[in-house]
Amino acid sequence: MLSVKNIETWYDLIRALHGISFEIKQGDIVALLGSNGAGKTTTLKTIMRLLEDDQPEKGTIEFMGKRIDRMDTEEIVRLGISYVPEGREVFPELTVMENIQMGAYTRKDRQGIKDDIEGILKQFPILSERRNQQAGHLSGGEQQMLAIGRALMSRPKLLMLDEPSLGLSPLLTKEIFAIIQRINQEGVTILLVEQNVNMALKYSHYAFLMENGRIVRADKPEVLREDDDVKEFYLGIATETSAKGYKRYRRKVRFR
Amino acid sequence: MKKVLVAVMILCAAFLIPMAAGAAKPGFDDKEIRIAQWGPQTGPAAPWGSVARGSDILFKIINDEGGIHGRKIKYFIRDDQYNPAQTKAVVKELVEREGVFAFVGGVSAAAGMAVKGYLAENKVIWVGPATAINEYVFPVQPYLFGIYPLYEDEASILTKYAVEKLKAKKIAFFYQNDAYGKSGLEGCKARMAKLKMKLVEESSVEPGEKDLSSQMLRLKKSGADVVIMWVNPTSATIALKTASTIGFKPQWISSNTLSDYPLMNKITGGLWEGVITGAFALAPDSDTPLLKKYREAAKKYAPEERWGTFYMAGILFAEPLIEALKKAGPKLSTEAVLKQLNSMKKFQGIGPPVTWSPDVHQGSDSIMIQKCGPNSTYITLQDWTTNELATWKKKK
Amino acid sequence: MAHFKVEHLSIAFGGIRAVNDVSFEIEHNKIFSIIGPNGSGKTTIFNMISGIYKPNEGEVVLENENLVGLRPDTIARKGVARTFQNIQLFGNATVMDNLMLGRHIHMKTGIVSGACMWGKRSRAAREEIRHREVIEHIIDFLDLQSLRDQFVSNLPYGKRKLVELGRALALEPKVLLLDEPSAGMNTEEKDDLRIWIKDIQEDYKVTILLIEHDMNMVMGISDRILAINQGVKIIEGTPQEVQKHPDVVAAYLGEED
Amino acid sequence: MDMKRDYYEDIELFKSSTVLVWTIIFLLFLFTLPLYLPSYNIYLVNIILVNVILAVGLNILVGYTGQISLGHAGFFAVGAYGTSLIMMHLHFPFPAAIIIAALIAAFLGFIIGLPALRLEGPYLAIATLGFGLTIMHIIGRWEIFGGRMGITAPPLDLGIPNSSLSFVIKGDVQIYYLILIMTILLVIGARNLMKTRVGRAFMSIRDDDIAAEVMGVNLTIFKTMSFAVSAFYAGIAGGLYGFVVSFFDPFSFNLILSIIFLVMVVVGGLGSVLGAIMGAVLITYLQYDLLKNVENLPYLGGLLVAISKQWFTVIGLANFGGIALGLIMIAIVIFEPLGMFGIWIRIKKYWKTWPF
Amino acid sequence: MFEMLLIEGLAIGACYGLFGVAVAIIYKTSDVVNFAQGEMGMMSTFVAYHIMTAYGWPFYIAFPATLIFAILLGMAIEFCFLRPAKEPTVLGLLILTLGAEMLLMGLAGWKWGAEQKDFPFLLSVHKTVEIFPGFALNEWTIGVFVLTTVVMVLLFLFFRYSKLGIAMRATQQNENAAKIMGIKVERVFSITWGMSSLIGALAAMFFAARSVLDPNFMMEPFMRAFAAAVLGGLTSIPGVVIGGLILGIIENFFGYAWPEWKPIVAFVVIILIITVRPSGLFSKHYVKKV
Repeated sequence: MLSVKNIETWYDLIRALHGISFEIKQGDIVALLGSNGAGKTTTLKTIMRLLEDDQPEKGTIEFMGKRIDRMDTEEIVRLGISYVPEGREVFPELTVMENIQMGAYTRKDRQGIKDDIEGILKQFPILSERRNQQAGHLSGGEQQMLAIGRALMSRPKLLMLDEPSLGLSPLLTKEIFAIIQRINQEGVTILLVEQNVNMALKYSHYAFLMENGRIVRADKPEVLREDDDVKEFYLGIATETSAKGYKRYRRKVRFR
Repeated sequence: MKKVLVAVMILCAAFLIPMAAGAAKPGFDDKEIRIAQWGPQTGPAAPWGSVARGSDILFKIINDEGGIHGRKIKYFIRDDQYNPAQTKAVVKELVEREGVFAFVGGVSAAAGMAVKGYLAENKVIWVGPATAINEYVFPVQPYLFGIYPLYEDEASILTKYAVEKLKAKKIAFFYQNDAYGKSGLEGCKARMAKLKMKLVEESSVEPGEKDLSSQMLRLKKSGADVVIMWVNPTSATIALKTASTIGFKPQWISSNTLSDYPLMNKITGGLWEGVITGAFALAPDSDTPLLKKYREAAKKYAPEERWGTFYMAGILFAEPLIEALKKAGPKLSTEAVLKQLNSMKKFQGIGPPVTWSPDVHQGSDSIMIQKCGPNSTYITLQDWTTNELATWKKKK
Repeated sequence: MAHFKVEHLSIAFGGIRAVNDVSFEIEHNKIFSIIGPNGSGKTTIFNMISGIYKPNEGEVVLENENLVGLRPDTIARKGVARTFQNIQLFGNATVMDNLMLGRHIHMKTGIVSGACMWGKRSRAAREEIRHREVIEHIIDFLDLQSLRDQFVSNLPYGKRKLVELGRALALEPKVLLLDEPSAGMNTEEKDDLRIWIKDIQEDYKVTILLIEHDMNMVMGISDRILAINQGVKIIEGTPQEVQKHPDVVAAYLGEED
Repeated sequence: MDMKRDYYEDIELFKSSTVLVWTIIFLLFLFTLPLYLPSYNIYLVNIILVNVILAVGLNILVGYTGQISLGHAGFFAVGAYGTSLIMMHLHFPFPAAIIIAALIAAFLGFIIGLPALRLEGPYLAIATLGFGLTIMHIIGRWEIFGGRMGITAPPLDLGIPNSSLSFVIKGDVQIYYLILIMTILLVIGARNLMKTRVGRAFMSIRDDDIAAEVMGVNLTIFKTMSFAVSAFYAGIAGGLYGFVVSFFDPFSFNLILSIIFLVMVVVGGLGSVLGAIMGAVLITYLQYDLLKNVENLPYLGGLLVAISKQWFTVIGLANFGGIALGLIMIAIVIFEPLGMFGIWIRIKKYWKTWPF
Repeated sequence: MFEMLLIEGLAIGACYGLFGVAVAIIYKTSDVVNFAQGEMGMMSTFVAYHIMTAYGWPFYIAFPATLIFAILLGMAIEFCFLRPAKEPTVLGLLILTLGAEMLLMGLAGWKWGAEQKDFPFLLSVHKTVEIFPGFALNEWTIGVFVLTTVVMVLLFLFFRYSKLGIAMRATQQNENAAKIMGIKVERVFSITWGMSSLIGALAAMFFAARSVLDPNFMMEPFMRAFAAAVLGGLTSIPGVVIGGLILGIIENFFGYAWPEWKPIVAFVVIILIITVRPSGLFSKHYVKKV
């Protein structure tokens, strides 16, 4: 469905993505794991074309057989990719309803939008209760649901979520993941960036592990779960010391 | 080291570049006399710019008639944006690079003050500043000749007219907060003191203000039956419109600055009818042969221009200079022209009679009083009148 | 008496308790790490220590002096320096100038003496030279020689992190707060950083507070670790204790059910 | 890269002997300028130098500290009026008068800097704008300042007036040397200041005020200090301006002037002393010289008159100057955000490869 | 006298407020204080004048034509000057709009000359209408009140209920998120400028009817409208209008009592107010995040 081939993304002089490639199959939940600054969010932004105009600098992105790496964000949204950014990014001074309406910005069918709003409100009863409140006043979990609901309004075929569990309590996290799973069962493919490794691995069908702008592991969750590297990565249970060790060559080059 | 060498060479070259330096060029030669004027062509004061363009008409007429004793007049206009610093820059450039014999007109009191000393130092004649302030002519600056009647005199005459002819009981004064408005106020007050009366209200406006409701309400509250205003056209327009809005309808009297009836009547939307103003020139629509000639010339040379008071004033300010140049004869020199100017007696073009003597360089003390009639026609209420209270004539 | 301690620190933003009753103590010249998932309130604690946020409750005590309520610049003068999670350098200045700003509180040059810096012997120049020597040590220490005159905005991410660390060091702090110093660095740089932090501890004799996600690093260099989640303290202890604590495992890997 | 042998080299005035030589040549050129420049241009140069002083000072505030001021004409006016009035009424010698006037301006700068601590962007813009208008209005209203009529500057006396120590400066050329020396001193002063602790503190406030505070920079002190220093420069510039023009009225110090000052700094290049100088020179030159009499320009003049006849009016042609200035401002912001300083840097880079 | 001062103050204040709304709309979406705002209004008014005097068309044709021109002018300025500027600083933007101001003022002066013109406006300042017995207002004042109210209500409805209006608010609150929704952010800016220019042109025509028409006539009103907008907080549209009304009332009452200080009193009051409330009266003070 989505195939990313060898993309490179630069922030000014810094290469954030070192040529990554992966593919996502229709109907899957795919997790993108990795530490802070590994390039997960950059990957999603590159796909959505939210970075500078000339990014990605190299490589191709295809969605349902169409090249989208030079399309406008708006067209990408129309094609059926939806993105829930990290930190939710709801419109704080818009009401919940208005936020949801904005999700359908690219659509023209009034009746369809109306029905979909009904559907979203049914799916997230809490939003229905608060439909006329300003989104900025919602709690973190509610905002996350709003962001997901908003993203669904464009009837996406692929939904990309950036750290949906960020700052949420375990209970809420579970709820969010249940929702994600439900959405997936309704036929939406999901690409998920997550720090909550256990959760991500539990719900996903496939997972990539990123580090320093590269994909270093790609495997089924069952395999990754038992992997020592993953454990080390997240808990620092050191199994080996790095090659460089504690030795360091300090060049004592002086100016005078 | 190489760089140093190159640098030294360039330095030497820079020193060797021969460049003209030195004093002001003479203002005339066998073929032409150079005359110049500064005036704002852009910026907030740009409406006054037509004065400088008006003078051009007179010079074109003279040139078409063969010039003055074989010399054509070359005329320069420079835009100073109503900024004294820029005036000084353009005047210096004109005097020292182009070589200017005389300046005529010149809007803005401050600009004139900034260059007055410089022109005297360089012995450049300056005739007819388009502003009347006492500092120009008292004490006498030997190269500066004023034509414009002093605002004090004008205000005094107008006040007298209001009291004696209009039988005004309560007079209020509405003025612009600058040299122009303040000298008007002084003239009015002097006359009032003489008549043992007091102004019922004096209200001021900053030149740029666009909302005059509070000023008008104050004037209304004072119950004045005559309001004398010493403001610019924009302020006057807003004032009249606002006054009409609040139902305040006194007899308006104003300085000659606002004597362009067609313009004023148009921009006030017809409210100008019935306003009495001072005038320092014949009515623009009058049919004296001289005025007719100028009007025809303006149509021919500058069809874009509107024949208005400011434009006419440009001609008026230049007339005495041309007269003096003619009289000075073919052997032209600054001294010769000065001599003619200093002995000018009751010269009259389209403006007031002008008289200069070596001791008094304020050429005119008379104004006419006119009234805006229907269809912006000029009704002359009172012919050239002098201010018998004028203090400067007694000083001598 | 502990060198540096935080007592019952709490803050709420619009009703949400970002940090709730967190206390800890640090011995002099020790490395103390704070770990926890994103959004758990670690940076907020730093912001309260350095005076950017005013805590609703609690105390921050450095050498028996309460820092709460002081302005950030006064707190800096008391000897607290920090780095930021998403680098806050002065982008339009050179590395040298950035580092020199770290010396700000140790310098005295005012307007007049600064403007009158005529020649090498003027007061401003002498002071300037003296402090540049100090900075040169830091440049040596962090291997920044080749970058000293570069503009910060042209540097790669990892180098900027180092410059920020250098700037904090230049302040000669008693307590150094490092907010995710290794984020965005590659493995090699991380290894270097780890050693540098150790060196800083030894050479500069400062107390170091560290927020870090790289567990290798945290476990390798920390003397003690505080784990928080949702603004609440989970456990404080040695790396081994913390590592094994079930709540920490849960917070990081997520609940298993 | 040149090798450095000493820490002082970082902060010294002339980074290398080449720079030193060029600077000396340039200074020699400046000092001998009256020999080969027509004297009417000396007046223009004086105005330019006054604007250079002001732009360098404004740049400290706008370029280095990152604040906005739309009221610098106010400080400029305080300098001009202060200097002249102190000399006229208190008979102080010029150096004392101008410094007192500039200190008054600096104090006002400090006062306006206080609300600036909490204001940003348009809020600061309107506050400073209001300040400028207020100063203009107070001068125009109070007769002790000469009112709206304006005042004539007294003789420029460097010594004690009316005594044997009197030393009066007259004429553009003599004033030129006075201004030139002051400009050089003030420009070097500004440049030195920006190289030291205070300058770094200013820059840190501009780039990241929170980080600056965390590094121990007291925002209150340094923000107000920046306003004060900048106002001081404006005051000095104003004091000199009064004598260059010899007559001034409150209207000379209007909002348009404040805006032009700001334009100089931005067009020249924010945050660089050289940029401010270049901006002041360019904008003043355009305003006072090049964009005057466009109809007399070779080639372009005729074309413009033709255009005017076809679509516009010939009498309005003088407005072309304003249009050109507006377009230059727009073009510089769009194509070279660093201003003329940015262009300079590029040229320098280009010439580095030249065999020289 | 009191009610007259009040009415006059409110009328001119409403005019400032209306123009301030134009300033605020642009500030809200693109963070620029548009110093060319006054001149954009001036240009549009001149176009209306030109249509009426040079072609002799009646007001009811000139008026809508001018409004269309105003929209196009606003969009053109955004497209030609603001959009090409890459990552401009706040000051850079300021200089851009100042450049546009000088450009427009120059063009108007070049085309129409500096002499004051009379703007033939539908509503006259000296025809009064008796609204109810004993209470008369002039047409202009009624027009200002009606227009300001209508514009406010329309803007309210537009921003509250129309998809585009909500999208504009969304863009202003979070540009990135708006992009993610598929909102064409650039088009939103363009529309914003068009709308602002339209409202500015309306206000400018009212100012012209009250004073005179010349290339400089909007300088002073712009400054006051800007001040009013800042007083109101620049972010809330009713706030800006209320700011304008406050300004008009202060100026008139204060100007009545102490006429010589009228031109600056509003600014002094505003400086004092924003010193206490750094973001104006009706907006929340924004806190920078680390």
